[in-house]
Amino acid sequence: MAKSNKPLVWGLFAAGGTLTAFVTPVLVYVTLMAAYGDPPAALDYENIQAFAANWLGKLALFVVISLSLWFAAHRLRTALHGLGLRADTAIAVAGYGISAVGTVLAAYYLVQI
Amino acid sequence: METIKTDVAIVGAGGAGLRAAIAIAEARPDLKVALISKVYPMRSHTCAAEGGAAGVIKPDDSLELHFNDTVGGGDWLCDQDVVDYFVREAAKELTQLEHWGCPWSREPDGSVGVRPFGGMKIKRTWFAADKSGFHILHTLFQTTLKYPSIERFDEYFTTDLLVVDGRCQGVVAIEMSSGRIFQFQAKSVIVATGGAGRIFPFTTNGAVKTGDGSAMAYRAGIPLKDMEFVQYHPTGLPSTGILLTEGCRGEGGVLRNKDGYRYLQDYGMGPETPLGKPVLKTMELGPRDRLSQAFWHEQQKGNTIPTKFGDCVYLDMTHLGEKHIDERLPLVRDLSISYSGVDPVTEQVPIRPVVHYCMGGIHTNIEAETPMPGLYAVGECACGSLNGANRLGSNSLTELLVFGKKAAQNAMEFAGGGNKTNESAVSEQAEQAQKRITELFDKSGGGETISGLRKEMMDSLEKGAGIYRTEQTLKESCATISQLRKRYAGIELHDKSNVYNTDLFQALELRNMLDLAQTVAEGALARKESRGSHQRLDFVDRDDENFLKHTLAYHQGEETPRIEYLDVIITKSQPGVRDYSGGGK
Amino acid sequence: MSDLQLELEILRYDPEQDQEPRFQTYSVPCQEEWVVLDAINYVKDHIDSTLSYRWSCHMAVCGSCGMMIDGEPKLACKAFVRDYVNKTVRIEPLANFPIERDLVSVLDDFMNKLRRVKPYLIRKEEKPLSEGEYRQTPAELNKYKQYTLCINCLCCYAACPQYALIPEFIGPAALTMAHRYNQDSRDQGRAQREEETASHEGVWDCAFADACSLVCPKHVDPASALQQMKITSTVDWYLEHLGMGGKKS
Amino acid sequence: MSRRPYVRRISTTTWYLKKKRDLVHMIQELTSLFVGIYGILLLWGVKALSEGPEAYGAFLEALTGPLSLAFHWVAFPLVLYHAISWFNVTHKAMPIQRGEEFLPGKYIVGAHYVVWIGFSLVVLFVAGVF
Ligand SMILES: Cc1cc2nc3c(=O)[nH]c(=O)nc-3n(C[C@H](O)[C@H](O)[C@H](O)COP(=O)(O)OP(=O)(O)OC[C@H]3O[C@@H](n4cnc5c(N)ncnc54)[C@H](O)[C@@H]3O)c2cc1C
Ligand code: SF4
Ligand code: F3S
Ligand code: FES
Repeated sequence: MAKSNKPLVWGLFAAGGTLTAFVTPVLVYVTLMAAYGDPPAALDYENIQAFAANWLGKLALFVVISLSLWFAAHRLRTALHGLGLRADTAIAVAGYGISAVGTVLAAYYLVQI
Repeated sequence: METIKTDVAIVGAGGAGLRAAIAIAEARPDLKVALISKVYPMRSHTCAAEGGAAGVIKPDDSLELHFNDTVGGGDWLCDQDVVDYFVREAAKELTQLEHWGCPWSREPDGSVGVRPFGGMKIKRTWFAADKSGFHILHTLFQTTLKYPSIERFDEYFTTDLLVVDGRCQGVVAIEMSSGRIFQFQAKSVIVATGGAGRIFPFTTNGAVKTGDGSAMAYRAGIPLKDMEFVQYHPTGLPSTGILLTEGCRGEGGVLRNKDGYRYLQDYGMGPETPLGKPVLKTMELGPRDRLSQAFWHEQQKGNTIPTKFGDCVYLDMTHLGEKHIDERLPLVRDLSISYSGVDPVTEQVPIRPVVHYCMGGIHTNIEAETPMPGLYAVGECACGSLNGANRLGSNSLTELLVFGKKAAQNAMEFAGGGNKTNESAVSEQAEQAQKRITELFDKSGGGETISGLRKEMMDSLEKGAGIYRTEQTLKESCATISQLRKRYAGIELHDKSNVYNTDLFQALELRNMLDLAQTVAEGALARKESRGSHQRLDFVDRDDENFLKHTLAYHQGEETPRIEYLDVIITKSQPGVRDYSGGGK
Repeated sequence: MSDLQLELEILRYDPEQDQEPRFQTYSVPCQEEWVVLDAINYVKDHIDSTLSYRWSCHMAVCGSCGMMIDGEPKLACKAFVRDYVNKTVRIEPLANFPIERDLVSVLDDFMNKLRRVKPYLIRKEEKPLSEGEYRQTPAELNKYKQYTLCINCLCCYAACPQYALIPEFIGPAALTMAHRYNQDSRDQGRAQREEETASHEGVWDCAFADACSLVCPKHVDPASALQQMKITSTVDWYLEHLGMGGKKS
Repeated sequence: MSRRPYVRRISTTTWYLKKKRDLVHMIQELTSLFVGIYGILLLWGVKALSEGPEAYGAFLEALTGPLSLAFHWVAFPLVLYHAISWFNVTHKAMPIQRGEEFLPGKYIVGAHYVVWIGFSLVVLFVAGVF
């Protein structure tokens, strides 16, 4: 029996699950306020720009974005199987592909700031 | 009928059968082993053993002490050459099990821990919490998966031994899932089918323990030895007969009557020991037969507690503390809460004696050989006379291992001995066995029910051949069982399916149990003395003059068995007084 | 005599008679202390001797009597009738396994898988018996002890949605047994076991549904074993692929 | 011969509707969808940020759209649920043994909750929510 290559993505999935559990709820709350047209001060252009200009800030944003994507891609792969979709390879390629592209884009945009 | 050819057929995949299988696979990977069992190996009743397995390992212990405890515990009905061999091999086998991964409980330094047990003068019982048998069974079963030469036949119900030219050359078994009948042609056969506690109504034994192998051997002409010796365990849960291990008392639990009095001191097992400081071979750590008998006397005196499920006394562990109980007796706590609604950490648990172990069984010697060439027996179905008139707790798990290996060594040697299977004669016999099964299957019109006959048998044995016996009660049991054996002809199977027909298996088991029940009652009637677990109110003393002998019961067809006697092998310990008072003076 | 009445709706299937399973209802007078197994035994002994099912120990240790009771995989000998009074209890063989007959399911799949994960101690070098036991401290014992408690009742397979969807999945109990040996300080066989356990059909088919642990009557917590195996397998995978002594034990 | 094991088929598309436990599990799995979409939303924000104040302003403006509002309302409870269900089982994947005993799972879970709530409060404070 060949060993699975899932570990390649599973580490990202597990890390992503943990990280997003800590940060995503509060972030959604913050942008929810923005959605009501009442963004907190941190979302003002100057503040967020200053945050993202700092390399620590860049790193934080990069990690959150990238791991959110990997986490979701991997978990949805199982979920979609559970919903009866049997095109596992296609789903995997699409999901992981989006995550990879998202990761590269996130890095690219962040470097621009 | 389909034929399977093998070198060694092992019937029974409990602790004994599995140990034997591994021994053959290790030593002779070229020999084919057919491991046949009516249940998946891990369902075998070895899994229920809680307390542990005895073997001398600690520096304060010695082989001689283990020997003496065993022989005295067995009321000198043990064959001493067997005991001697057993105590020497015990620790080796338990260490072997450790090397196979058995999760024995440990001392802080990482060595194997031992606990005290009833009738043992020194702590020498290896244990894996209170699930020792469970862990032994699973370790053995899982280890067998290593060996390709062991072919398992799970859920094959063995019905007959195939005996041709005075030699055992195979067995007949029904594949339970399909009803197909198979003949296993083997060069040698090991029977390891476990005990027969199910002949009694109130027992710690699981549903599989119907003594099939013993009955098969018995009908094939091999005598059953010492069948009248049936052990009652003093601490069973009243509603179900579930056992609370002797480890409860080993860890410091005490027995109290309805007044809270530790009554064992009145029955030659005193003086009373301080609470929480059990002294070996005294009071609660006396042997099982004595403890169960003391219960009976308390009951006569009206000192027991009446419950819906019969009279009880209390097992008090409340002084042990939650941590200790959870570490050493987790299963006991779980069982008491689940099945009796009593938490031993805070309350005393009502208990009563319960049928537990058959000392008797297929007659074997120190080599695990039966009198029939090519046939070996080991485990609770066998009587190699290690246990005599009363088995000491924790000796039998070790017995499975020591003699499982021994039986294997001899069986493989015999298998390699160049005996040719007489195929046509074996097949012919197998055909006959098949015919008997089909006849039972097709029979109709009888008015008897399996459950009805079974209940009558159980009740009659309990009444006549219980903790205390008399000529009159025994005669009644003998008569009833003899009747029941005749009435068996009147049963009819309602289930006519070939697939997993438990009606059929229960019918076959009932027949086996009836045969064995008869040897118990007849053996007890003939033994006019009291010894170990066999206590007669009309012959209260041990009679070494006439009965320092093994009973051998021979099958006589429809008739009652023929009883013969055989001398006990005594090497170094002359019969003496069993003393359980005050630290084994 | 009887304290309560129980209606049992038992799945019946005799392949020689029935095209497909059907249900048969029995009314059983029960005692308060009874477990469902006692009620089923009552049916067998007094009402209908053709009913087939497995049982032996009646003390939740042999693992024979796992079945669906009211839709949940349980041990019949540890499910109390008092929890089901005044309603009809449906009794079916374990879900996710083929039905052999009545309440008896076909367990070959599990038995084969168990063998595949090599559930026995693997050593590079055996220690001679004469040198005594392997030392193992109580802490080292506790590290894997919980996982030794599995009685192979297969309730976890009946509950696991992934096993239902992917029959090739090695599944909770067998994988847990591999973990039990991996965690044993005496064992050196993890790399060998990973050939199976780290395959697709091994731990990677587990979606951490946790149902296995919820239904396990012995609190083995297979879900925890499987997640821990995923972590170690991931670490091992990276070590192997980064060329760092891939064959670690 | 006489054997004919009966295989019960399950629906591969609707099985999880049969049992509450399975449904809950499926919902847990699907929370990841919202975590993922939110990741893309963040990516979009970062892109806007990298393009200057105007683009960023447009991004904030877009957030107030009905689709965004609806997404946030659905996503918020689900990502909360993701967090809770994730933390509740962390001790299983990473048990901590100290001496002989394992640290009871509730401490590990509890510690995660404490860190989570603390972190969230800090973020809210820094963000100027209060
Ligand atoms: C509750 C309990 C607690 C105990 N505690 C201890 C203890 O602490 N220490 C101790 O030393 N001893 C203890 N004992 C005793 C000990 O456990 C048993 O004597 C021992 O396990 C018997 O093992 P065995 O291998 O002979 O038989 P079993 O384990 O009973 O196995 C019998 C095997 O034979 C097979 N079989 C039977 N009939 C047939 C057939 N017709 N066809 C095919 N296969 C068949 C069965 O399938 C099974 O595999 C205890 C016993 C009980 C009941
Ligand atoms: S893990 Fe639990 S549920 Fe699964 S087989 Fe083992 S004991 Fe049964
Ligand atoms: S239920 Fe199944 S999906 Fe995994 S956690 Fe248990 S094995
Ligand atoms: S009968 Fe043994 S587990 Fe239920």
